[in-house]
Amino acid sequence: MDNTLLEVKNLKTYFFLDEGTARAVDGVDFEIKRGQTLGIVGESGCGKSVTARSVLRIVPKPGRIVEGEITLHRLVAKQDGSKMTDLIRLTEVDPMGSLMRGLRGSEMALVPQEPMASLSPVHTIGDQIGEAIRLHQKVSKAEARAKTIQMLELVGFPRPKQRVDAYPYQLSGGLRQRAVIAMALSCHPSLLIADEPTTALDVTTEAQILKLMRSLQQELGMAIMYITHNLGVVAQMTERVIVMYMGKVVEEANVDTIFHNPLHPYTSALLRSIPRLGMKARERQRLASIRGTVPDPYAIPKGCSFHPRCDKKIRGVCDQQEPTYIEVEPGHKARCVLYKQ
Amino acid sequence: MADLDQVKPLDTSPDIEEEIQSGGEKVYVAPPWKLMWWRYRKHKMALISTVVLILFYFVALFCEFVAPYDPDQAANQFKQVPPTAIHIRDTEGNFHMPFVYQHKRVQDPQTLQITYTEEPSPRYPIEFFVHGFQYKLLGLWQTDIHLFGIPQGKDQQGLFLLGTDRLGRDMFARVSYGARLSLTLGLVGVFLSLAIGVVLGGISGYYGGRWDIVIQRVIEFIRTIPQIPLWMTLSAALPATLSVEETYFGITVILSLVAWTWMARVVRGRFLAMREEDFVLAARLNGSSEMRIILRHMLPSFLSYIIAALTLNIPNMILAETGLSFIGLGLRPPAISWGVLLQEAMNLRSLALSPWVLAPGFAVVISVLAFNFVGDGLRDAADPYAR
Amino acid sequence: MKREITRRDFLRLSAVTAVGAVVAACAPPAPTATPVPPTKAPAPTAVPTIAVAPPVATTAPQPTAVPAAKYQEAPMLADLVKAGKLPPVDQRLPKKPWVVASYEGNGKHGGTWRRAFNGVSDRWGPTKLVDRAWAWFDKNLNLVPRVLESWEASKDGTTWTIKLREGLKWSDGVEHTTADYAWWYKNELNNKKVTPGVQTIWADPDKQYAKFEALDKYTAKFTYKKPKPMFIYNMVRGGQGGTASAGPITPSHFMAKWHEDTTTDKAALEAEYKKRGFASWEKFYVDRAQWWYLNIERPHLGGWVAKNEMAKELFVMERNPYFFGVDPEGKQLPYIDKVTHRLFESQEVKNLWVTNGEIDMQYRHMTIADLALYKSGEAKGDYKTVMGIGAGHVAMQLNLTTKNKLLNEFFNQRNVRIAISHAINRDQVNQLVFNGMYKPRQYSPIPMSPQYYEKLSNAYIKYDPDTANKSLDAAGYTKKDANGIRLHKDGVTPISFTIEGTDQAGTPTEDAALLVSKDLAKVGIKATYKYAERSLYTAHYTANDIEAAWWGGDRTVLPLVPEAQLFRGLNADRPWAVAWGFWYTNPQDPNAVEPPKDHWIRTIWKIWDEEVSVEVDPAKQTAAFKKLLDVWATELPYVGILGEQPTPTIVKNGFKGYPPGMPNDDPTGDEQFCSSETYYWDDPSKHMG
Amino acid sequence: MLAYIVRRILIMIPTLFLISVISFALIQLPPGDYLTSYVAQLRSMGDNIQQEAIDAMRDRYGLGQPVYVQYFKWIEGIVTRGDWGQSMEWQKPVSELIWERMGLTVVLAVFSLLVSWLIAIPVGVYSATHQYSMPDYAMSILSFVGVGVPAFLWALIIMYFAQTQLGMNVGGLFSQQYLEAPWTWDRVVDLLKHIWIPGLIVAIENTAGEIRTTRANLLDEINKPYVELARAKGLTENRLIWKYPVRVAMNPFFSTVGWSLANRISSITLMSVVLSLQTTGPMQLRALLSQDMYLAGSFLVLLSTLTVVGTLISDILLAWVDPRIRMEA
Repeated sequence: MDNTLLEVKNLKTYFFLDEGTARAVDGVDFEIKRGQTLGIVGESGCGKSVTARSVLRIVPKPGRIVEGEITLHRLVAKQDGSKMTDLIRLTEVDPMGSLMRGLRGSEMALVPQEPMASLSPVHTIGDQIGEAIRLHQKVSKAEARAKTIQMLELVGFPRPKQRVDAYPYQLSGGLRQRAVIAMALSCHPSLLIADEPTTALDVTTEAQILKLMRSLQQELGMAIMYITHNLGVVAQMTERVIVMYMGKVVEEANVDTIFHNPLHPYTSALLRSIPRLGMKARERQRLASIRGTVPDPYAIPKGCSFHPRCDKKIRGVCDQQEPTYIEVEPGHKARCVLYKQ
Repeated sequence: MADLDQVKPLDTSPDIEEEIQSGGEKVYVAPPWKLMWWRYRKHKMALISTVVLILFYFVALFCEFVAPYDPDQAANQFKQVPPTAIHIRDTEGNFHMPFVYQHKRVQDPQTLQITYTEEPSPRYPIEFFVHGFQYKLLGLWQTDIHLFGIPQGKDQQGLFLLGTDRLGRDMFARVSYGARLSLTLGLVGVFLSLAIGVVLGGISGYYGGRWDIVIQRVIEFIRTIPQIPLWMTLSAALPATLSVEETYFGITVILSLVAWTWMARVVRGRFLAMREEDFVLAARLNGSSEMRIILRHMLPSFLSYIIAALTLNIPNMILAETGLSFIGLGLRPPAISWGVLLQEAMNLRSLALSPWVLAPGFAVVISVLAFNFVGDGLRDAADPYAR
Repeated sequence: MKREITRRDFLRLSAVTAVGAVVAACAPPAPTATPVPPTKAPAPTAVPTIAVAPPVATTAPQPTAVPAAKYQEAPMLADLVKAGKLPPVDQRLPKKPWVVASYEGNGKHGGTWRRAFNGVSDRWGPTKLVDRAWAWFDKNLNLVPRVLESWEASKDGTTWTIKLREGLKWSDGVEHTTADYAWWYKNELNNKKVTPGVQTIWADPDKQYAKFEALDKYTAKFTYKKPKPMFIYNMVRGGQGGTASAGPITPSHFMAKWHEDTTTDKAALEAEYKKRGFASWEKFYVDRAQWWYLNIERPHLGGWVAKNEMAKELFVMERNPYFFGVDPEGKQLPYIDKVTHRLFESQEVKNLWVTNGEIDMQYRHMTIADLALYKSGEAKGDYKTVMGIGAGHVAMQLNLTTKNKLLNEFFNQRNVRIAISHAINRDQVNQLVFNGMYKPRQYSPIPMSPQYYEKLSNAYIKYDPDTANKSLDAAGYTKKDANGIRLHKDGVTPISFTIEGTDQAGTPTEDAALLVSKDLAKVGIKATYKYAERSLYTAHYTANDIEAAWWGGDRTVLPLVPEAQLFRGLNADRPWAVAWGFWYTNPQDPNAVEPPKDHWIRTIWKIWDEEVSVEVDPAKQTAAFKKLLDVWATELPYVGILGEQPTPTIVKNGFKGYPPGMPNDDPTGDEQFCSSETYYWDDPSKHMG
Repeated sequence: MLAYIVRRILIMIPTLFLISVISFALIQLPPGDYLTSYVAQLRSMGDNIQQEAIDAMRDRYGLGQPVYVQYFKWIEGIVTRGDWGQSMEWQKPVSELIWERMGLTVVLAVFSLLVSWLIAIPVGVYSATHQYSMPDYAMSILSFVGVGVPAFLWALIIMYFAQTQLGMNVGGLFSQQYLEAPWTWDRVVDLLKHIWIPGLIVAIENTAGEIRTTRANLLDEINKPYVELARAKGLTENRLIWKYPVRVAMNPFFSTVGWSLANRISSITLMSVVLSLQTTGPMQLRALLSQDMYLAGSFLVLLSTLTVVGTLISDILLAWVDPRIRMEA
């Protein structure tokens, strides 16, 4: 059976603004296997969230997918009970059409970044979760409510029967995020897109949520696209990792490889910027942020977009020629002139 | 949309490397007013409106120069003349510099209606800088030069861009003179309400607490009383013996008594937002005095908001003056304001027989629109994310 | 450019076009139908011009009564009679009803007459429909009996005997007799609580009331110590309680219960006035009990009675079933069943009603400024704009008693006043503001008036700025300031005064004032017109704080009826002699100032007091009054500008009885002059709404 | 919730008290009083009014007393007997004059409020969801014109054209035969036939602003994460817009019902003077000009009370629809 769930090829999503064109995602390729967790890492503004929204086809205006393919391999139950895969070219369907809407929320679900703001303040969580259920499953209101309570229970909601009628402002951040996760999982998606689901939470809650997500993944067998800038979380959650910078994937590898053998200078810089247990004091002093900030999206530097900040840059090369994305070793790709196939 | 935050066009982070050689560079080094101008420039309607307003205020300032005739000069032979048609081509098809033909007046003996027809000759060429009635330019220089007109003067033939009223007075001249009172009343009123608004709004926002509660209650209370009935009541209390200047001032004060509440809310809101800002905290830790903090640090940072709010309030003032004068509670003749002119024009006989006397109504609408557009533009320019 | 329509052209045109009613108006009514033969042959012009002073006796023969069997009543009353709710018509009418013919032939019963009013303060509009009383004018301004059957005065004018119509009934069916008059004489006029002061109209020049005697149920006699030649005018209009004093026509059977001396239940009266917030019964009596439009149960003698209080959107009046008049065919009047007054809040809405044809007949509130508008709406609104002749003038009063010393000196020079009069371009004001409809003239009786005096009308009205300038120079006002304004004799103060008026911006009168100011500026006098709210204006003239005023003048059709107060300087709201007027009325008044010993105003007062007001013979009285007017023509106390105001009256096509060319003045009832009971609809069925 | 309502009502009392004090003070401002101008008017029209009648009126209206006594008597009458004093010009108790006019003002205000919401909300939503499209620009321009043209100008122009071009009579709220008629179904129908033009005129003036507010509020909301999440759920665009951001964007709308009412009353006042409508406007203007003080004062108090009550209702409504506010209370 085909093990691939999602393929993204040469995805380009641009924002057309008065100030110019912001190339938020500028040629991204990756693939997610069923049940696999893919981490997408990068600083703010590198295009990770836009990638996620491109997959869901909810890129906000004035953004638009200008090039590339996104293919979803959907499992469809045949009449005899066996399953077959159905390839859907997401980039070619109407983003607000019924097909796409049918996929959103059921096949692919989103857990957004800010649990505080991601729930409507004037509707109960039961209403909002139930709505998702009734949207994709033919159930009555009562059934939807029962299912909602069941989902809340699943995500570890204390007293879900009472809490189902609570308004978001009555819940703590952690509970809100659990509610959002419950909503996302309510239709058993095959792909869960988690966009920094824990950034807004405190460390303890973050740990709980992460744990919850892992256990649910095992239980429900879904794939997760886990977007984060936190390498620690990446290590904890994911199997494969892609690193993005300025709308491009600069490196892709298994999680161990990334941590132990980063190829791209940007990945190395990222890794250096996090403290690690067992770090020697001398090394700890070298813990440093990457210098500078992400450049202006309308003014992507010529050549390698990372070169102004790169400490390994080669003058006359990095600022002139754009590096190609190559598989440096099996299963480990990078985009840097330092590497050759 | 966390990532999209970065799509914001203007990030003024200071520590950017010199190596970034790109088109966006100037953005980072431009002073704030320049940034505002760049943003403002994009608002096309605001730009057009700015030009319109400059024109209007020019007329208001130099109305004696702009008006070809004395706005109070009545002339029987020019009673209710429709706007004069300006020709550049005579009946034989020859082109000339712009000129007007002579009006011939016919009065219907039955209905008493006056109609004017054009006689194809003689031609009266329109000229610039012609001699007309005497006046003092800006109250300083005695002169009789007017921007445009026909040199023959009003005795034979008039050039009435907006027609004449029931006494044969030139509407264009009257609208121009009216601009002086109406447009400045808006400005003066707004500055007056700004003064009250900034002080009270500032106290409310900066000190907060009990002051805030009291001032907020007062604002809510004032706004509870419907404006027009309140203004009506206040204007009815203005003695009718007041001179034009005194009435003008009185009306301005009355309008400001309500309008300051809007200013105060804007100021308070800005203060509240800014009170917690780091730079204010820093200044305070530095030991700066409160006054210095307000004047040196806070005020400049929200000046743009105030200017935008001011601009958006001027049209309200203009409309209020118009409304009050219209029902006879505002300015009164011999003052010439747009409201006074409208009061004279707002009757069926004018609508039916000489609709052009509604011209001041259009002046009101255009200036109100222009102020709105300019205000919108300024607001967007001051803060593109605040609505 | 100079093709102005003259006022005369216009009057002629509108006369020719007005429904062909001119003929009817000019010609005397058909002889057979003439109930009241006029004393003199009707003038063959559209404008009645004859000179008759108040008749001291009914000169007309008593009308012959129409046989009772021939009386006809309106269908709406006939139904009530059938239902037994109303006595038959012959029992409702007096033995000898008042017989009156419409000015445009005999009419038909029925229909509604729609009018407009603007609130209780406008109560005179409706009131003038119903307040013609003892006698009324025919179209030649002769006074003929109405409520009264006849009257007679003694040769010396001290004794007046009046005869009431037998069987004439109040609107509630109770008979109107001399008992009512006696009740009024005792309980109202001579009750010090109700009437603490002296009601001058009922007193002789020595402030003494007449002795009243009821000779029988229908005959009464008033005996004065001094001549009271104008006695009969007291009740030409009145009797409806439009003012605080209704006079003898008081329904005693109704009023008795509001009066402490006559009520049968004092406790109830006390409870009632206290409930209504009055401190005493007499205050309640005076305040409330007499206003017919708020106290609709109060019976009166008018043609229509109020069906609701006036403080409403729609004030409805319905025919008085007991009205005492019939037409020559014996039809009980009024012809029209119902009169409605609809409240308007803005002139524009009223004008819309006019042009929409929703006003059937009205002069009140119609202004000459809107004439072109009315004219343009005639076809669509199905009405005609009928022109009458108004008594109003456009005029300016220079306060000869102003406290401003320099101005006082200035105004008090005859040559200055004449110069000011010559400085005014009356034609321009007339053309620009009034479409040339007025006539340049001084304030004076109009040509149709018995007291018309041409010399005053045309005194110093020529536009002659040169003469004006020369006179002013000759008067010693030669120096001018930088702005070209003449200086007072002190050599420093420019001659500048404020003309106060209550006319708001955009009104024709205000426009006229602005034009006159411009004219005066040309001869070096600065005059500024200033709008003053009415109460403020009152405060100003009451305190003699006024320099000049812009208030026209009317009551020029029959100037003697209001006792020529304006000509004597006693109307302080036309403030040409405020402080002197106060002195004349009450020398103790704090603002009173005695005029100089040999001042011409004393001549005016002397002529009035010693000649006009005691002269019984009409011709001599008029001659004496003209002597008074001659002082005016010489001294020019008042700067008149325009007069003989044409008055537009909206008359719906099909509405009959009001021809063009009628006088329009307050003492002659404005558009009710032709006896509104005789107005009728051509086809009442079309006007039932 | 109940406690919240009670508390809000209690807050109203001092506000209303203050309103009455200020109203009374304001109408005392002009020099002179009603009777001076009344008597002057009578005399100028040849009315021979007697001093007794004037004294009777002065007595009756308590004009001789100190201002504060007048005030307390007035307030006492209102609170204890619903007696708003006497109108001097109309010579009737104020309470007999004002209620129908207040009623019609409220009807007109609410009617125009509903009309402009019915227009402003869908149009504003459309404008916001189709930002920078042609219809969005068109609506912006239209709404600016609405802002720029005052209601009284519309009123006169519409009145003129309705009358001359359409043959409709827009002066007044009733046909003549229903003016003094009791309230029947036919009278209601007659009112509806007349009210829509003035209602529309007031709506035009205010709708413009409301479209802009809706648009701006919705633009604020429409990019919020909860909208995106709702979209990610697979909701249709229409449903998600109307259920989530519109609902939230409407909150400030409802919370300013009181002020919106006040604005409308302002427009209605001016417009009614032009159209001669039987609302409070023309009568208040007259009362002010003739210094008919109890009448003028009562109107000011009642109109302000209307706003206060409007605010109360909107607060209660808001507390009912928005759980967050309920909690704070």
